[in-house]
Amino acid sequence: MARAERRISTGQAINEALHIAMQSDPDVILLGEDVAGGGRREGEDVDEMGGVLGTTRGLVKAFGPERVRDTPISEIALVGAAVGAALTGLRPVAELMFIDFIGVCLDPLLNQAAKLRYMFGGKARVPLTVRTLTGAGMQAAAQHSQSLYWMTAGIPGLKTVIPSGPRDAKGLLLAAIRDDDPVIFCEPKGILNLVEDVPEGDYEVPIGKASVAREGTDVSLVGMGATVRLALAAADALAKQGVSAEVLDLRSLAPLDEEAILATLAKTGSLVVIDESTPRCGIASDVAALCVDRGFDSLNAPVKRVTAPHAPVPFSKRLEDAYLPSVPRVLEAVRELGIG
Amino acid sequence: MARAERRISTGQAINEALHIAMQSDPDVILLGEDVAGGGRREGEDVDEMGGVLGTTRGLVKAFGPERVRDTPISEIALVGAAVGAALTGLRPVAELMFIDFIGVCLDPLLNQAAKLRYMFGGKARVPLTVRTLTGAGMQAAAQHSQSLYWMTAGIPGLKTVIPSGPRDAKGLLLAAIRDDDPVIFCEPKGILNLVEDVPEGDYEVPIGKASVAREGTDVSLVGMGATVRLALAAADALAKQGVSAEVLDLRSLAPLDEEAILATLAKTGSLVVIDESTPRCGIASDVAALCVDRGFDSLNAPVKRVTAPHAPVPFSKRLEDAYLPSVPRVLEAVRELGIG
Amino acid sequence: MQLERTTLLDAYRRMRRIRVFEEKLNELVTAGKLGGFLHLYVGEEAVAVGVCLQLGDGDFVASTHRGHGHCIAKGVDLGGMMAELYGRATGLCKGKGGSMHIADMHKGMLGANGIVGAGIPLATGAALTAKLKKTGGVSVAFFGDGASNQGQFHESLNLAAIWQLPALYVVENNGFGEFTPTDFVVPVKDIATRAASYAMRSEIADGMDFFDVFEKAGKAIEHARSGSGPVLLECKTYRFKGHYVGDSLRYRSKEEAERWIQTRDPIARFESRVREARLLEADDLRRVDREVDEEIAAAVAAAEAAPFPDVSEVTTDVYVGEA
Amino acid sequence: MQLERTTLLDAYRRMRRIRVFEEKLNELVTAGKLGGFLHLYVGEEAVAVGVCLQLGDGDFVASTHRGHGHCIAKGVDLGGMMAELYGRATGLCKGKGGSMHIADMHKGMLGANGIVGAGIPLATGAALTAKLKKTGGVSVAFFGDGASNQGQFHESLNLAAIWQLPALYVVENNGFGEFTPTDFVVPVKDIATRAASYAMRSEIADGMDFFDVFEKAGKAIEHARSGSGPVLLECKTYRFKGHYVGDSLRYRSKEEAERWIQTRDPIARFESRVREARLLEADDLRRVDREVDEEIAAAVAAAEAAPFPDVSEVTTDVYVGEA
Ligand SMILES: Cc1ncc(C[n+]2csc(CCOP(=O)(O)OP(=O)(O)O)c2C)c(N)n1
Ligand SMILES: Cc1ncc(C[n+]2csc(CCOP(=O)(O)OP(=O)(O)O)c2C)c(N)n1
Ligand SMILES: [Mg+2]
Ligand SMILES: [Mg+2]
Repeated sequence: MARAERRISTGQAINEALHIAMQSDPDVILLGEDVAGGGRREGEDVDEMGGVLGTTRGLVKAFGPERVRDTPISEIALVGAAVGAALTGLRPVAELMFIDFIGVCLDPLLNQAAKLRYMFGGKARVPLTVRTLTGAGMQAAAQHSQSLYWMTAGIPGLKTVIPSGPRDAKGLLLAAIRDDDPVIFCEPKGILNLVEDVPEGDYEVPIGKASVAREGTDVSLVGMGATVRLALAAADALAKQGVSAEVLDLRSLAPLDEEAILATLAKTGSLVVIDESTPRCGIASDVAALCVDRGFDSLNAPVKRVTAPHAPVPFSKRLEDAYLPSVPRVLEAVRELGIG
Repeated sequence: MARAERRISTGQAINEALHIAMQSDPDVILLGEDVAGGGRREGEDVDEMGGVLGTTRGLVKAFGPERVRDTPISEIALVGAAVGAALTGLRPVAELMFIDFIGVCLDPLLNQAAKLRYMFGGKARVPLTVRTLTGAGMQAAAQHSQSLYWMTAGIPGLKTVIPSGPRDAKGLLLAAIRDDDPVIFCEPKGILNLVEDVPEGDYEVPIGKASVAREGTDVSLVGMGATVRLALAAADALAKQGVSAEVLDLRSLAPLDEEAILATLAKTGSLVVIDESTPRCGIASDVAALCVDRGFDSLNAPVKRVTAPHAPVPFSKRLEDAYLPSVPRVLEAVRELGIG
Repeated sequence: MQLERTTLLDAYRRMRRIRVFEEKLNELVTAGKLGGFLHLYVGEEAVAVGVCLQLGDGDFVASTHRGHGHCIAKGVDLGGMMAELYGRATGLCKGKGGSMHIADMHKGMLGANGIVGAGIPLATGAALTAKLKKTGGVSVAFFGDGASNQGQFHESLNLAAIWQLPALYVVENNGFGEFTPTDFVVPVKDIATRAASYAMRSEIADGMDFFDVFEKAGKAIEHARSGSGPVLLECKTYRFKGHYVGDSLRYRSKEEAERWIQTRDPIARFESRVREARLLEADDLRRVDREVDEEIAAAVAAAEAAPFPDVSEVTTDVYVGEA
Repeated sequence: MQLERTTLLDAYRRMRRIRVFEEKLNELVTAGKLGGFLHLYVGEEAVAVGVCLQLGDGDFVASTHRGHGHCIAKGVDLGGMMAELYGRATGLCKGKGGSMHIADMHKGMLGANGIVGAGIPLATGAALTAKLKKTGGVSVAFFGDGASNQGQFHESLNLAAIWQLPALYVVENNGFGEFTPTDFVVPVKDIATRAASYAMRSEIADGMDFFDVFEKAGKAIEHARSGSGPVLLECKTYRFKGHYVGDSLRYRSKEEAERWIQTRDPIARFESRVREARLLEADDLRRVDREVDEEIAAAVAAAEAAPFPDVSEVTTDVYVGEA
């Protein structure tokens, strides 16, 4: 269905999705550190901050401090309470400011949200959404730049999604909030200010479905979040060399759209996966492992992984730039496949 | 060098390694919940428990309560304090009773121990060892049976090792304690009572080196911890079918011994990796991804992963047995490779 | 405080259920009939019953690894519990959860929990639900003295205090955390004093005296329900058995244990109290005893006759829309 | 309390260094010359200096995201700090750490920390080292009012209390955690009262008055050093700048900020106090001002002239025996 569209940023798209979700369901609440911002109390009329990056601005004015709650700096209590609230009838959207902070609140995700339904024999549901910033590029250094979505993607019982731009961000967040299972919604720093046409109104992007961002026949470039743009840029460069690259945007890291990955591999016979996270136990390995198992007969070449190195994220711009996947490194990987 | 050997269990081997480490280095201390057991105070002469499974019994008697410290049930403080102590000159061995509890103490590992050296430009070291129980099979259910070593193996700056029996347990633990980097030492529940010949005295098993547990030519079975025995049992069964299977015991999950994996793959051309952990973002995927990248030219068949399903660990014995990798499932995987 | 005869009988019945149910479990594990880790509540019955007797199905309870008592006190079906411990398909959790994860959402029982302290934020979140949905419900977190040293305790109580949630935090101070005496790891005499860090109201009750727990929990529940904010209630109690079934108990003196068991047994004290006051007769109590024995025997028989879950169950119930 | 002239000059110099260093950073970031998140300590100088002036290189300090002041007060080299913030190879951390991770093990500075509350257990562990190695050292954790709502605060203070560690916990209560007023998330008037949960000694100091901090920190350090156990010291202070450079400050009133800046500036108060008491002359202070200005200017010049780290540095220093 065609809808009116206008150009807005990923941050604005997320804000819009939150407005729509709260409008359409009174059980949806927001909680997190400074999600209102300014410790707004009933009555007071602070010009609130709406989170460190202003993503949640306007929501407390629209829905009030009962539904948009600033919390203490107590992640394990705020995430744990969100799990308890979800278990008992609310549909909370908790904000974990940076995914790096999962170190102080993993248990409610790992051992509670992810497992309660299973441990209770299917007699419970935990419709929780956790919004969290991921990725490097802002010189935020080793503790504010990680792409730890592999940790949540690896936990059975959780779902993890990551948009590559405003349009998917809005639809995926609406789908995540309405999903009856706990969903980790990643907000890659690198795309928050990216602007594109976004439909107005209410729509969902299905969780578990990847999307072909560009059609191609010679090689498959698989990306997620911020690396999708990288893959598209690499595809442009390859086109100039006469190489036709297909770009797949995973969108959903768990569940992983295995059929879409196998389909593009079957089409091109060779695949490069690009992930800004570190190399061990990550999404890139899962994609490669899938290719060498169910996709074996389609493989004409090695599967290359272009990721960050096995190291923390450095502060110095010079080092951070070298740390992150780049178009040259993607082209290099494609060359290693004997293509282009 | 030949040494006197005698048959002891993995638990006893670990206890022996701790005695030797504390004897040979006054900076080595133990801390954890009930590692002494009985909240032993100076003076008192409690017949201490030595941990929930008695693994650390006798240590507080030998080295005193200053060096063998019972802690409150405060994992993030005890692990965080161990990091601070390691950073300032001690060589602490912290016990995280079950790796499942990493949910309440991930930060000191993820954002402190793993990153301090790097963030400080190489001007610090964190000689910390964390001993922790892993694995299922005791009907301990979803929160006491996980094999979460993939989480620590995926974190740059940490090392993660897992023995498959008493001999390696002793040598790996001594190497871990003396390593100047933080090491997670996994104690798979399934092998704690396994008995074999163990050398007396002081010896180390190098971290980062896998070992060939059985030579073979037709297919490679890669295991770790408790799944090594499974692989050996499968190899016996395959031998009866005239299939010669090589068994590789990873021993070190991070760093991963890539050369050893590539060597066995080059020898057999086909590989099955067996991991009792869940399938996403795990060691099995890393091994498969390595094979389809650097090992591509050796590959004659798909790489199969025999793991637990993408689900929490169930309580009922019937379900737990079905949940875990088994010899029949390994044989099935080998058959799928068109071997045997 | 004068209690109805029916209330007293109900209280006695629930305490007896816990006692007999767990003595039975002890027997079954020792006989090798049950697997897994079992943490028995025997000796602490007055706490769970004194609190839960004043809760309805619309009120929530988050429990611990030592959860059978809270479940039974909250009215969870004994048959479903026993079948769960046997790992049968008819168990409350289809055999998937076991002792440390028994739950019954219909009864507001948000589950036992294998992670020390993890039930505290869950109960806190449930209290937020009650507040925002204006159900008039309260949410209770039971946890041990050892759990009061967990960060989740600190963060959750602070959150409940600033949000004035209808929550009750019941710390069951049984003198030990596993094998470690409480005074070795908690530097204050009363854990209740920790409520002051959150300007939270607190109370201390004799956890071996049903009537004292009932009275103080009643006031606390009333306080929370009326919107006046959360309360921390410390119940001084003692576990008659080991930390888990099989515990050698080397770390505590037999004399100490015997003293508690002989002189402070909450069920024996309840009986003498109600009989001296002529509130209940021996016959009333013995009838309850017989009924409870039959219930438990029936639960065991049914569990042993029940089928094991089908292996296909291993991968179901991971997601609502099975992904 | 009568302080040596040299001590007073040292105190003034350290406070001025922090002030001028950070005013400079503010300028550089605004001019787009520095990247990353910078959290300025301006206004809180008396706390870091009042405490650190009484510590030696053998004493440890674990800091926060707002760590420049603690580093400078602890004697960390300004040039190395400035180069680090510029991401140069000559930085204290070779440009790998940046503002939130500046450290100098030789000075006992265990690092700024980007994780709120994470420095508290680190300092606690360092105190354990001091105790077991009998170095006579003490370990200090600086952290904010917001951090006192973290589980790491609760667990660490309890651990230090039962182990009687030589640790000092300094909570810098500056009235805000990011954009949220402290009283909105901390239900008690004084965070110092939380020490009672651990039977720990506590003190409250005027964090805008160097002399008050110096006196109370001195007693606390003496207490910890002598083996009498840890202390929680709350310093009431105020951050003159935003939470980070670039903060719009919409969430707090200009009047409030102006009042603090005009009437409570710790450096101005220090000057009037020492001059009224004729402990130091204007000339002494102005000389220090000039010297500090030169130091900072030199640090900036050196940093801007320094090389960036080689890209090969991206993968070094991950492991000691580079694995
Ligand atoms: C986070 C965490 N740490 C440790 C354990 C292991 N453990 C299980 S019960 C227990 C003791 C709990 O003591 P307390 O809170 O006093 O409860 P009690 O057993 O006395 O009822 C411990 C340490 C756990 N399950 N979870
Ligand atoms: C665990 C964690 N949660 C949240 C943040 C984001 N954050 C950085 S500073 C800060 C405020 C800290 O407040 P306070 O402890 O009072 O210190 P102050 O900034 O006032 O000096 C927050 C929430 C973080 N860095 N770490
Ligand atoms: Mg206890
Ligand atoms: Mg503050």
